[in-house]
Formats: sequence, C-alpha cells, structure tokens
Amino acid sequence: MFSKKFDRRIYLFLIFVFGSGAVGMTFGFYALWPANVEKGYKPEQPIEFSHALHAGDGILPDGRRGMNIECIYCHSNVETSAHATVPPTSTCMKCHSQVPARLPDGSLNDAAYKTRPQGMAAFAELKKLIEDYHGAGKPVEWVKVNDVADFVYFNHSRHIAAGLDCTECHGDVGTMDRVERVHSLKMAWCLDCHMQEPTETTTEQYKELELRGPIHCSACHR
Amino acid sequence: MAEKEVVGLAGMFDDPNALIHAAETVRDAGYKKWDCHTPYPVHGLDAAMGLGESFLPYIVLAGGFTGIAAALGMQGWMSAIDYQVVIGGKELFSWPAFVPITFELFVLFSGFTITACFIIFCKLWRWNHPLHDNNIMAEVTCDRYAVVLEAGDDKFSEDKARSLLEKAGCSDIRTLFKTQNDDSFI
Amino acid sequence: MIQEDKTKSKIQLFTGSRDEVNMAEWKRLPAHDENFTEPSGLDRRDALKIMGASAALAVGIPGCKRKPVRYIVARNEMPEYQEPGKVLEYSSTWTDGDFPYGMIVKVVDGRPIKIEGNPDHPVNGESTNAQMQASTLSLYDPDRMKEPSIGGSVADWKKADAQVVQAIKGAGSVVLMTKSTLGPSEREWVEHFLKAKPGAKHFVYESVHDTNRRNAWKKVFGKDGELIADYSKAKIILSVGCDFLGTEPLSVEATRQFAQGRRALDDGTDVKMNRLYVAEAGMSVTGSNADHRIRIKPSEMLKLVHGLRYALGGQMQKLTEFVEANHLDRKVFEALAEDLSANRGKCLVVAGQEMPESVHAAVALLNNDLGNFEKASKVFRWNPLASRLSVSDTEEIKSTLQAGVDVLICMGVNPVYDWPGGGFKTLLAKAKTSVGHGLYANETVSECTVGLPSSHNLESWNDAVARMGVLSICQPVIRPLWKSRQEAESLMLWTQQISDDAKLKGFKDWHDVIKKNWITKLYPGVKNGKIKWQDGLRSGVSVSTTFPLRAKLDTDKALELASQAMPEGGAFEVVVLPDAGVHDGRFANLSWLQECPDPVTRLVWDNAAMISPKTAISLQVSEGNLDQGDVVGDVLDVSVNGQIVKLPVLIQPGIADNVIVTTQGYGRTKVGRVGNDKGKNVSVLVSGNGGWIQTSAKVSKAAERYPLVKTQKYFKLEDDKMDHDEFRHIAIDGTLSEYKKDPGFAKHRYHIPKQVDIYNSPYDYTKGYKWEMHIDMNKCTGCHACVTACQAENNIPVVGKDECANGREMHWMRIDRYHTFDPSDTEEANPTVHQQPMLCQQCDNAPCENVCPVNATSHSPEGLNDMTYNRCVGTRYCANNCPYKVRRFNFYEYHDRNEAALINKKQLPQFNPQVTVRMRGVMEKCSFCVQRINTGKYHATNQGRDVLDGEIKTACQQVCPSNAIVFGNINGKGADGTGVSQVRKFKDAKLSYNVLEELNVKPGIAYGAKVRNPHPDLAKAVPAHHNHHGSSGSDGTHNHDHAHGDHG
Amino acid sequence: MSDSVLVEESEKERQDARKEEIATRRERMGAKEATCLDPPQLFEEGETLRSIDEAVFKPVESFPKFKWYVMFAISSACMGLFFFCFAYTIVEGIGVWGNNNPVGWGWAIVNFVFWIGIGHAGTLISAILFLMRQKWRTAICRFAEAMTIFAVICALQFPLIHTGRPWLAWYWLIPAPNQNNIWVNFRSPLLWDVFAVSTYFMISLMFWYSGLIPDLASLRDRAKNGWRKLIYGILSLGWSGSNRAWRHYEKGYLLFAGLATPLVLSVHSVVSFDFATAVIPGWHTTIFPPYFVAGAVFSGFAMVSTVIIILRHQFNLQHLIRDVHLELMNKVIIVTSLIVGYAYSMELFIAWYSGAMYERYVFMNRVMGPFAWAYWSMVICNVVIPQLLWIKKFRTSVLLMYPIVLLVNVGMWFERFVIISTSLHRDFLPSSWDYFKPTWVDVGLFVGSMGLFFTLTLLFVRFLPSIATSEMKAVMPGAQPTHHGGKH
Repeated sequence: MFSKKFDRRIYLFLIFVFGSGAVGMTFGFYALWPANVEKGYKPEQPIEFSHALHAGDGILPDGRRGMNIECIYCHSNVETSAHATVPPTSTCMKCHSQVPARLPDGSLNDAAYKTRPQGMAAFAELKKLIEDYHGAGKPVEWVKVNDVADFVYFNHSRHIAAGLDCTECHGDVGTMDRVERVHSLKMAWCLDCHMQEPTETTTEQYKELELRGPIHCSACHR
Repeated sequence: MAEKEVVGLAGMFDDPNALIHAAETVRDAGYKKWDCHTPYPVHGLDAAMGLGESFLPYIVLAGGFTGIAAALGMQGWMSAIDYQVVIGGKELFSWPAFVPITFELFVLFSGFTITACFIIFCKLWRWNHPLHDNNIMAEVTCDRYAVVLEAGDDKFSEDKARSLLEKAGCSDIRTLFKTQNDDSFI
Repeated sequence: MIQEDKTKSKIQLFTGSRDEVNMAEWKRLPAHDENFTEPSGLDRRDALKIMGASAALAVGIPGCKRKPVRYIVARNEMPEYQEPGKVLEYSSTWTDGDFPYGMIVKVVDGRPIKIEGNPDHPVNGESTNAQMQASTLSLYDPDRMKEPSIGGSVADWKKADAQVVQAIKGAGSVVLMTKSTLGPSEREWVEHFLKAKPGAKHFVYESVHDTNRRNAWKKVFGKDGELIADYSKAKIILSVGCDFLGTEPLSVEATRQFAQGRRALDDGTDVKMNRLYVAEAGMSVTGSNADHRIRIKPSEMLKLVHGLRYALGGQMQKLTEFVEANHLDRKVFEALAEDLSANRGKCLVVAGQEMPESVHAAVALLNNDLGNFEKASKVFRWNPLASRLSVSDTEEIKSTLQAGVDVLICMGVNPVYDWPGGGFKTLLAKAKTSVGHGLYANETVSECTVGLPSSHNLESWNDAVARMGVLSICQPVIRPLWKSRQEAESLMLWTQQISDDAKLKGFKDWHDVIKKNWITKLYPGVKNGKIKWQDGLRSGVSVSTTFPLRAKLDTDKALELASQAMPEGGAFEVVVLPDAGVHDGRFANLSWLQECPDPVTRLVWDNAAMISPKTAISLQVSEGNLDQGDVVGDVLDVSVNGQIVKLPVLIQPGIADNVIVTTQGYGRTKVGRVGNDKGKNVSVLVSGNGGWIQTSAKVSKAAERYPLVKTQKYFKLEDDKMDHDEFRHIAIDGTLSEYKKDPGFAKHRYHIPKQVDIYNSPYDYTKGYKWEMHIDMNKCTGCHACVTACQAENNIPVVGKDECANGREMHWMRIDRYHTFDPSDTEEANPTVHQQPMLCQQCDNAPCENVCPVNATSHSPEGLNDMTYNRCVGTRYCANNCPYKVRRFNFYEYHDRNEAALINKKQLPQFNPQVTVRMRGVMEKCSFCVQRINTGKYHATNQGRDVLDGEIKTACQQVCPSNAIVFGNINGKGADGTGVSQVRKFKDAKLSYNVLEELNVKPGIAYGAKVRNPHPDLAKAVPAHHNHHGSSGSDGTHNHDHAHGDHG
Repeated sequence: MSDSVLVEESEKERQDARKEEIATRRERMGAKEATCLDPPQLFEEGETLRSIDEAVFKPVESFPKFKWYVMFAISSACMGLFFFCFAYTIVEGIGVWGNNNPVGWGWAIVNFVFWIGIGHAGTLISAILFLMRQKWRTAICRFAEAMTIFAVICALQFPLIHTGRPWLAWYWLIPAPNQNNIWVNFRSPLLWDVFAVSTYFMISLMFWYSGLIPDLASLRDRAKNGWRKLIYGILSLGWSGSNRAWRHYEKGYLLFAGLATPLVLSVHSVVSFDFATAVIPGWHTTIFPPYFVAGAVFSGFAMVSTVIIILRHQFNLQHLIRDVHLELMNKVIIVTSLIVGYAYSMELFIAWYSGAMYERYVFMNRVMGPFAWAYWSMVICNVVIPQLLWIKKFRTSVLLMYPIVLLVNVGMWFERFVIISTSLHRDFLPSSWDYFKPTWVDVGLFVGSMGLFFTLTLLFVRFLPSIATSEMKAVMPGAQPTHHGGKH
C-alpha cells in the first residue's frame, strides 16, 4: 500500500488542494475587492444626458462640439453645501425652453426652434425631459454613480474651499458621454489624499499633524 | 516469481539492551546507512548509533526570533506608521502594550518551526518504507526493535551484514526485498 | 419627491435663515399623497444590514457584487429657499402645550426634524422643555387620526362639515368645549360663533389648569389676570406646593430666572445666591432644588401660610404651635420667618396651582405683608392678558349637559378620559349630535357622532399671546400629512356657514384670519402691513414693552377668602399632579416622553402611587427586590369618594408621610399603540373645579403586584453596609459659607493621588480646537429637557418598558440623582437631592478606547472621543470599561423591533439626516453633537475664520433653560474675539471639578460643584456628610496643589 | 469499522505469556520490597508492551458499546441546542441574553474564560509535567491534550458570538489589509486574546498531533481493513519508528513542552488582562494573572478527573489509568485550591488595605451584596470542599472524589461569574447600578457548549487512541536499557 506511488499521489493531491485554494483566493479577493468592484460603474440613466456635450469642450463622436458649461452652473450648491446637488429639471429648462437643439450633424434644428417646445421633443431624450418629466411634473430618478455609504458624511463645500477640483474625485466628466465612476471612493482611497503632506489650504491644526486633511474618525463618520 | 531486489537487512530484537548492543556493534563496524526502529524512544540509542545532539533548538530559536520581529514590525507599522489612530492618549508606538502579542507570535512561529522540522527531519513527507513491504513495521511499532542495514551503504553485502547482526546477538534476521514496482508515476 | 435622494439626505446646518413660508410654496410642501411617509428604496439601516450581510458572505459569488442601485430624485422645481440637505429654520409657536412658548422649527428637505426655542421670544428664549422637543415626533405619529369619521365610519370633510353645520343650524342648544390655551384669533372666532348661534355656550375645559389661582386672584385683586413672578429678582423664595421649576406652565422661564439667581461659579467674588424654601407634600423638581424642604401634608398648607403671617406679625407662638403639631423642625421656620422679614420686597412666596383658593389668598396676603406688591419691589408683575383662559365650572358643564344639549362640540379636549371623577361618557351620550375634534381618535373623539382629525401644531396657522405685549405666530412648516384640518379653521368655516355676517365670510382660510389680525390689531394704521406681517413671520414674535403692571390687593376680600379653612386631613391624603412627561395625557403616545425618566423618581412608562418610606413600612408594601433585579412591587388600592384606583407603589423619600402622590396622564385607552394601557387613569381621584388634593382617602394594600421601571435604581452615595466614611464624592456640593471660605472646596473634598502618565499623548491639545464642556450643577434643576433634546437630535431609539427594566435604555445623556440624608434623619424621610447630568466625558485618556479591538473608538485631535458606528463590532468592552457607564449598546434593532411601543418606520422622516442611524449590535454614545461641530467648523473654515465662541451649541446646551451647560473650544477666544472662551473661564473657576478625577482619565467635561445656600444657623445640618471628609476648608490657603503634593 | 475484529488470543495463552514476562522483568530489575519512598507504582504487574497496545486500541478497533451511543446521542443533542442558540442570537441580537447596561459581559465571557481554563490543564499535564519528568503524566496526557483542544474550540465560540456583529467581527479582528485602510487596535486586551487564544489553539493542536503520530502508526500497522489502514496511514505521516526520526522528535517534543509551558501561563494571563487592565474596581488587580493561571490548572485538573474517571471505567483502562494517577491529580487539586483560596483572601485584604473606596465596596458587595450567593458558592466549592482531599480516603476512592471534582468545576465557573458580574453590576456611579439575570439562551449556550465538548470527546475516544502508548511504553519498567550505551 505505502509505495512511492502512494507518496506521489499524496503530493499531487496536496498540490491540487493548496494550488487551487491559492488561485481561488487570489481570484476571489481580486473580484470582490471593493475598489475593483466600484470602479467603472456606469449605469444607464433614465435620460441619456451627455456630460461630454454639456460640460466638455471636445468634439463628440457624432460631430457635435462640447459646450463647456461650468460644473457649478447646474451643480449649484457645491460651494456652500454638503451636497453638490443634482439640479431640478427646471434648471435644464432654463436653456431647453429657449435654446434650439442641434441635429446630429451639428446644424441648427430650425424646425424645432420654430415650433418649440414641441419641436424639440423630436429628440427622444429631450422629449423625455420636456414631456415625460418636466411637463408631467414627474421627477427624474437619476441613478447614483458616485455614491458613498450612508455612514460617510462627505462635504462638497469643504473640499471645494480647500482647492480641490471636481475632476480629482469625479474624473474628467467632460469626456464622459455617460457618467462613470473612476475611483473607488472607498476609505483607503480617501486616505491616500488625506494623509499627504499638508497644502496651503489645509487648516492649521492639520498642518501641525503633517496631514492634508483630517484622518480621525469623526471627520467623516458620526 | 522473479528474483527480488534486496534493499536491506533487518535484525529483530525483543530486548532494548540487546538493541543497544547491536547498535553499538553496527556503529563500530562503520556503517553509515542504517537505522534502528523502535516502538518508543529508547534512551541511549542515539549514542549507541553514533548520532549527536539534535540541531533542532537552533532552528526553532531562529523561527522564534522571526516571530518577534514580525510581531513588532507589524504592530509598529500598523499603529504608528500606516494609519496613526490615537487611542486613549497613548503614544503611537506604545510598546508595553505590544508585548503580549510579540510573545504569542514568538511562540507561534517557534511552534510552526518545530512542526516544519518534524516534517523535514523526521521524514514525515515519506509514506513508503521497505519495512511495510516486509511486514516488519507492525512489529516495530508494537513491541519489537529492529536494526536495519540498508543495501545502499558502501559496506553492505548481504552476507557480511547478516554475520554482523548475528555477531551482535540477533537471532531473527530478515532480508528486505523491494516488492513493488514504482516506475509509473501515478 | 421631497428628498434629493430617496435614501438619505445630508444636510449642512448653519446655512438656514429663518424664512417665511411663501404661501405658494407652502402648498407645494409634501403632503400625504406623495411618497413622503413611505420612503421607498433602502434606508440607512437596510444599507447597513446589507453591508453586514455581504461582508458575512465575503466569499460569495462575484455576480452579486454591486450594492443595490440607488437613485437621486431631482425635483422639477426647487421650492424657494430650499436646497437639498439644507436646514431651513422657521419661527413658530408651540400651541400643543400649556404655555405658548416660541419655537424655531428646523426643516430639512421639507421635513421638520427638530425644535429649538426662539431666541427672540422673551419668555423662553432658546430653551425649550421636553414636551416641545417631542413635537416633531407627534407630527409623524402614525397613530394620529387620519380622516374624518361619521358614526364610526370613514367620511370626507364635505360630508362631515355638512352634517355638523346642519346639526348646529337646527339645534336649540349648542355647547362648545375648548381647551384653555386659545390664541387671540381663536378667542375672537369663538365669540363670532356664539354670536352667530344664539343659545350656544362656550365652556373651557382642561384637566390641568391654574384656575384655582386665577379665581383667587380675581377675587382678591378685583380683576382677571395673573401675577408673574420674577425669580431672578428674589433673594428668598418660598414655594407653597408650587413646582415652578417643573410642571407649572411657566417652568422654562422660571428655571432660567431661578438659575440667574444662583450664580456662584462665574467669579468667586460675584456670588449671587437666592435661598429656596419649599413646603410640599410630594417630591417635585422644585423641592429637589430646595435649600430647605418642609415635608407637610397638603391639608396643612393653609395653616402654614397663616402661621408665617402671624410670625411676621410678631406672633411667633402661632407658628410654633403649628410646627409642633406637625412635628416639624422649628429652626427651619424660625429661619424662614427671619429671612422673609429681612428681605421685604425682595422675596417671593408662590403657591402651586393645585392649592385651593384660600391658600392663594393667604399667599397673596403674605406677599402683601412682605411688601412684594409694592412699587419698589420687582418680584411680581401683574399681567392682565393671561395666555390661558380660566376654565369653566365643571358643575355648570355637568348640569348643562345633563339637561341635554342638541350639539356638543369637543375641540381639542378629551373629557371622556380625564373628566374629574370620571363618567363623562354618559354626559356625552346625552347630546343629540356630538362632534369631536382631535389629533388622535381618542377616548372622546371615538365616542362622538362626528370625529374630526385636527392638524398638528406644525401643520397649523395660529397666533398666541404669552402675556401682555408678547404676541407670537404659529406657522405651518409642512402641509398636513393626513386629511386633517386645524380646529380653528373648522370653527371658522362652520361659523361662516351659520352666520349672516358678511364680514366673516371674507376669510378664505385660517391663514387669512391670522394675517389680518396680525396686521390690523398689532399695527393699526400702519400702511405697509405686509412687511410687518413678514417681519412677524420671520421673528415669530412681536414684543411691545408695556410692563410692568401692578395690581392692588384688596386685603379684606383676601382675608375673607383666606379664612375658608381647608378640610381636615384624614388618615391618608392624595395629591394628583400633572405628569412631567405626558402632562395631562395629551402626550401619552409620544415614546420619547414615555421613556424620558421622571425628573424626580426616574420612573418611565408608568405612573405610580408615590409614598414615603415610612408610609411604605406602615402599609407593609415594597417596590420589589430591586437588588435582585426584581421590579415587580406591591399595588395599593387608593380610594377617594368611593372610587378605587389600583396604583403600584413607588417609594420616594421626601414625600410627606401618609400622603399618596400620583400623576395624571396615564391609563389612556385610545391614544395610539404607544400610549394605550400604560399606567393607571387617576382622574377618578380628582374632584371637579381643581380638586387635585383629596384630604380623606382610603388606602390599602391590594392583592396583585405590578412592575414599575425606573432607569435609575440606586440613589445613595454611600452604602448601608459600609463604614460611613465610604462616601462617593461624585456629585459634590457645599454650603455658601464653605464656598466663601474655600472656593475650591470641591477639589479638596477628598484625597486625589498625584497623577502620572506613562505615555505622552501624540496630540497637542493646547493648540487649535479642543472641545470641552462645563456643567454647572448650581444651575441644573434636573428638568430633563436635555435628555429629550439629545434623543431628538441624535436619532436615539426608544426601547420600551421591558427593555428599560433590563437596564437597556439608550439615552446618551442621563441625569443622575443622588440622595443624601442628614445623619439624624434615620427614617430617610427628607433627602438632600443632587442632580448630575451624565454624558460621555470625552476623556483624553479614554479607557474605552484602549480596549476596543477594532479601533472603533479613537481620539480626535480636537479632543473628541470618536465613536465610529460602522467600524464597531459590538464587544461591549468599552462600555464595561467606562467608569461613567455612559455608553449604550443596541441590544436589538430598536428602531424596527417593536411596532407598538417604539418609533417605527413611519417616523423615519423625523430622523436627523446628519446622524447615522445605528443598527443592532453597535455601541453608541454622546458625540458632543459632532455633526454640529463639523458643520459649524466647515462653515467657519470655508469663510477662512475660526469658529467663534458660542457659534456651535450642542443640543443639550441649546435646550437648557437654566444655561447650566457651556460648550466650546477650550483654546478659543471669547465671543467678542478677546480673552478666553466661556468654557475655559468656567473650567478654570475654582468650583469646577472632574468626576472621578483620581482615575486620571482626564475628562473633557468639568462640573461646577453645587453650592447650597442654607440659612447660616442651619448650615451644619446640610449637607450631611461633609464634616467627615477631606480638608476642613478652614484654611483658606489650602489650595489644590497642596492637596496633590502632600500625598504624592 | 468492518475490521473491528480483535486480535483473538486464547485467554490461557495470554496469561501464560504474562506470567513469563513478569518473571523476566522481576529478574531484570532485581526485585526487592517496595518502600514508601519509591515512585508510585504506575503499572500493574504483568503489563507488557503489547498488552498496553491492546487495551488502548480496543475502543478504536471495536464497535462502541450501547452506552457510548446513548452518551453520544445526549451530547450531540446538547450540541444541537448550542447551535440553535447560536443561530438565534445572531438572528435576534445580543438582546436575547441577560446582558444589560452595566453588565455588558455576561455568561458568554464567563463560559469563554471557563473553557479556556479547562483547556489549560491539558497543556499543563502534557508540557509542565513532561518538563518535570513526571512519569505518571503519560497515562493521562493524551486525553488531557485532546481536552485542551476541545475546550479551546468551545471557548472560541464565545468571543465570536458575544459580539454584536459577529459577521464582521470574525475578520475585523484580524490585522488583514482592507479597503478602509484601518488596522486593529493592538492595545486592546481583546486583540491580545485573539492572538493568544489562536496561538494556543495552534500550538496545542500541533503538540497533540505530534504526540499522536507514533500511535497512529501503531494503529496503521494493526489495521486489517484497507480503508482504515489508508486513513491512519496518511495521518501517521509515514512514521516508521526510526531512531533517526525519534532523535529529532524527542527534541522537538521537548521544545514543544518548553514553549507550551510559558504559553499556557501567558494565555491565561492575557485572558486575565481583559479584566486586569480595565479600570473597573474588582477587575483592576495585579493578582489576576497568577490567580487565573492557578484557577485554570485547578479547574482543568478537575475536568480531567471528571471525564477520565468515566472514560477508564467505560473502556476498562483502570490498569493503565490507575487510582494512583487520580490520587496524584487530587494532590494537584489541593495545591491549586489553596492557591485560589489565597488569591480570594488576598483580594479582600488588598481591597481593605488599599483604602480605595470603590475597590473596597466592590469586594464588600461580592461578599455581602446581591451576588453573595454566587460568591459563597464559589468559596465553598473551590476552597472548602477540596480540603476533604487531605484525607487519603477521599483522594483514592472514586466515589468520594467524584462529587468533589464536579463541585470544583461548578465553583470555577462561579469564580468567573463572580469576577465578571459582581464587578460590573456595581462600579463607580451608583446611578448605573443594576443586576444581571440570565435568559434561557444564556443557559442554552452554556449547556450546549458542554454538549459540544462531550461530543468531540466521545468522537475522540472512538477514533483516536486516548492514551499515548509510545510514551507509556517508554516509561514502563524494563522498557529502557539498564545500562546506557556509550562509546566503549
């Protein structure tokens, strides 16, 4: 029974068990590692709103040119509030009840202009906005992309006042047709920045601690 | 049945004193590849076989110190360097609080080292043994003692070995044959 | 649709300004038909649970990797002033209670979440009481009446109105019963109604009222109105059964003024110390703050006052006779008489609203003798416009109803529950049509032919007069959640329909009435009335200074009234008082108030027969074996006029012997799932027209037993088994003379060993922000407003009676009460009471932090002991290792667990979005309102400046009527930018000490030792233990360092 | 199990062989009259190497008796209760226990410390007695080591389940990299516990298993059935009894014993640090580490006696685990009982002597307060009753000693209960004082953990040799050479 062959079988068995365990663990950890899961989240939105068109200044695949609208035009509370705030549809309508929409080739949709707002509704997405939502008095249910857990109390205004650019967390939204999550927005990712050398905008207390931002618990959790 | 390959010679004893005597005889005869098999550790056999002190303690000590280094390194790095969480007004590297874990890891690493040494030096990675094939194993794990001379030894020849064992006072001498074909891998 | 985000909304404080509700916007505020009360999607707890579950399944399938999809629901139009997560503050008035305090309502995303006092309001300022705090809870109460009903079946308003109007039109006799706290506009429309319907009668009904006092004053002063005492101006205060710091209507103002009169801490040289004598039968909040307390049966009160009058008139003999007859301490009375006569015009004698008219007349005479009504004296003012109406004669109501009426309208009153002596149900049944208008389908409303749901205080327009010259507006901050209508509007609509007066028909709704009245009555002839109206809404109150008014006492009439002797006392006397939490029962469905410990007894969820220890021995009853955790105690049969109530026994030192004290407001049967069947209804023990004192009651031990739950079970600072030296110096007090000799006596009371740290803290607390708190026990009266405010601010769950019995209440802040007794007081009859607010001490060397294995509690550079709920695994080690035992563990999922007793999901909108809702298995504790600190700090930092002193206030600090709590940056400058911050000043005061300082945990909260002000002749007796301990204090140079040095 | 045929030998043949053996041995040893100074007689006359094997391996190689099935059924039912209560607690929350606000730790931690303490006797018997060359340990060391492992398994259940969120606790307590970038708190005694107890478990397991290897080899070689041979063969890791292996094995075993000895002291010291490093009066005492270790040894020996008395009776091992072994264990029980008794009195004395009022109060409260019944149960069971063992009759008679060791187990459970509950329920501020009352879940978990322990024990005696035969053999009279071979 206990031959060399027996030994080899046992070695093979052990190699198989530990090997597959190791491979499985590695794969499992990689697949479940929150940073890997969270990044790249790009859900479909009720209205295919293009940040690239509105906020970007590049040329879109369909030839339209980005309008380079400042973020704060729509996300108007970002400098004063914890929330950047997704604008009410009335904000969209400030322009879309006035400004003519453009056709895919970039030319002005004169027909739409003349018969507005019904004409503009020719554009399916705009139609949704103008008729299904704003017209019907129904709120748009945007899918949250850049989301943190409920026990994290992130304050936009503090970060803006400290001199951060929107893109540092949200990525270059101006190039995104559909918004995508570019960072994990996990605690470790936040700490990457907070533990850096202090900058000029850091408050005195954290400068003394040689930190860019606070790293104690109640800074974010309460 | 074809002629079997001889892998060694086993001399069986019933008395530990005889075993010691036999071991001394074999040792003095200058054999290198040989062993004694006993159901329990027999005192004095190491000397009788010409084996020195086990070197295990030094390896284990090294393992233990690795544990201490790992413990202090881990605790220091995690508490004082990587994320400086201030706890109860204590310093970040509050070493007195790190002592218990350092000690535990010393013991743990030492223990793992012993186990590893067991597996390596007691050859616990090897299940096959010629004694199995010649039905001697059951006796030496119960109540008999065996002196086994391996065919691989330079001085080994079946007749000389047999006479050596006889000289050592052995009355039950058995030849160990290679019984199984182990060529195929699985 | 009201939230930016269905699942949560995070808000920045301090951005809110107090705004008018634009009428157009108001109509757009969330209403019951929107997805307001049923938040779809996940709430925080679910998210937490899912987090936990997914972590538990950490090796799960990669396919289920994403958390649930969450949405941002953007509005179509953003209402004016609103921003997602922004706190809007609206001025309003509290009309739910017995006094119209001004309040600020904090509204987030259309949800009112917190009540604060209105700083512009001259009566209460920024302070509130516990009941006001619970207003937001009652708004969202799912047990409220939701739609009108006719004959028990659901109806709509149109039908109900039609039926009521038709009934009134065809009726020969109409009776309108209202509560006493009607605002001026409501009073006006009651008049309109009575004019429009000849033969209609208006009765004012309350089960708790001050009409005995008002009637007496009316008789002796010759005019209707009320005397308002200014406690800050009095050097000697004598309370004759008056709980002016507790259940009396003006307690918030009285507490502030009383505390102003007890200043020892601010500066050693500026001591201002009144002396409070309390003569009472029960043990009240006021009594527990007394310098001298006289335990006396209620039937003896009149004699006491007369005795004092004689004594002041030189006839000491009469007083001595009285004192000896009642086995009281003669020295106390001699001291009292001496104090009163030495402080003519600067003393106050007040009598409780429970007292009969004769006592009030006698007290008025006593005050008159003492010159307190004279012009030079500032202790009393006459207010001709009282906030409350006098209640009607209950006998008159009874006889009217017994004669049979066609229509009976009960508006906001609940006589079926609390009619004195009971039995209103039969009277109600005599009315052909009965209309009940109430917040709940309560005992009365459910008996009425037509039941109508009232809108909540926070959903209604109203005005209120606090006193002459103080007029405030109540404005809605949310559209009615249910199909309810405020009572006044119903009355207006009915009046319009039965009246021929065209003027009345011009009003569209109650808002019109309030607006017009405000503009025309307050500013007659002012052209731009609209601006005045908006100013009014913004500040919430209009104050004109017409005070002080005075009244002249008609001594003959007073003498005549005062000579009406009180009935002689029998074997047992019963006193029925309003409850500190649920008042007269109207707040019975509010779990915060049910679980808020009684300020005196620490009883929760029940009322009880409170008796003295001696009475308990003579009745052979006990509270159960509390030592063994057994709270099931004996029950007494209390019988008055043949009516028996079974009341569980609560033994409370300080109560007069052979007196049973109990509280109203319990034993509700139809109020809601929280309040139903809690405690016993004692209204049968009360007789009509303010008969709360029953001098001949029969009391016997009943066969059954009943569990009574107190959140605190032990009240002594020393143990009987131990040497008398083993006295715990936790709540430290001393006398005024002791303080004058050694202002630092609190630190010298016992030996504190020299303290050495083996570690140096990594933080330098002398720089930047370091948040600390100071609690002045001189000012704290133990009213418990802070406890409820903390609960409202921090989403603290209610756990229910059973869990409280198990010691699992969740209050982050509690007020510890301790009793000490004079060594001669072997019966433990008359305790000296210590009240000590106890909350997380934010220790710099926090013992809780060291023991947490997962770093869930750690220290912030600003000195806060952070508790990170999401990191906590719940070992409870931190709670064990907390010397102050202020950490609270979520043994169950309390927010969801018990549908009936607890805040359930429908009250989710009340939750403060700034604070994480903790799940089961997580430790929690006071965070110094870190959400307020952070938002305040962000606000200041964004503006490039430091936080100013007083800019950030904790919830408990903000609500405290006596300003006992001071919070701030210990390293900061004063509010004016110079000097040091207030908290630093207080902490550096000599009177300040740390609880359990010898443990060297370095608490961030310091306490100001209580300085008692007994009469110098009696100072030795009180406090009891100090002769034994510490340095004698005779050596003025015996300073702190010395105490440390000589034993180190 | 199909091969559980005993090696049949005719009774006569066997007796003859034994007689012969005795005669030769006597001769070899130079028989003389026994004196009281002689080491205790650990073997019956006539014991042979083979007879030990047969006696020890019989339960493993034969079908169990009906009694075994009955006991197994009962204990596994209790184990079922344990897992039910476990699940119930996780589903409902810690609220189903009696814990409340001042008493944050209740029966769960009592049970934890109790089981850890039980476990310590195993290591002590194995390691410390090994270092002291106490030959009598060989009969009981294997069982005691197994008991250690099972007791630690029982103990490990409690720290996990007593947390509010065990689904997070099990991996947040390990310093593993994570997305929050946050580590554990190395200053917390609970984390020391995590390291100490898991180290203890690992070391005990390795120690126990290394001891098992030669016996597993014996079992392998005795096996007739192929599967049995295969399984024991794999488990014995190819042990051949080679002296070149024995050389390292002996040294390694000695090192294990040398490591396990300070480890066992450290583990219970660390467990006692849970209390000793806290600020709570009654916990904050420097006497705790030695006091806990002595208590652990005390309770452990009592538990070994409790179980082994039944075991040897069940499997007819009286000739190997002899009364003399029990007597020796009882002597250890007396000594440790005196140590804990000293600790109890010293606690009271120091509390009085310290003059610290909170400290004084806690101890007065222990003696006279609401938990006095628990305190006095503890004193009577742990200090008073064991004194009966001074009487030889009680030391040697199984019937007389059995109630005593049972009561020691009870008393030691109460000791932990007294330390935890009485200190917590009344500490500094009287306002927070309360009482602790257990619920049925508390009781279920404790009784259930007993079930878990006995289930594992019964499986152990069924499938593994419960006496270390190779060690027994080594200390048998005549087993070692009379003259030690050296270089001639």
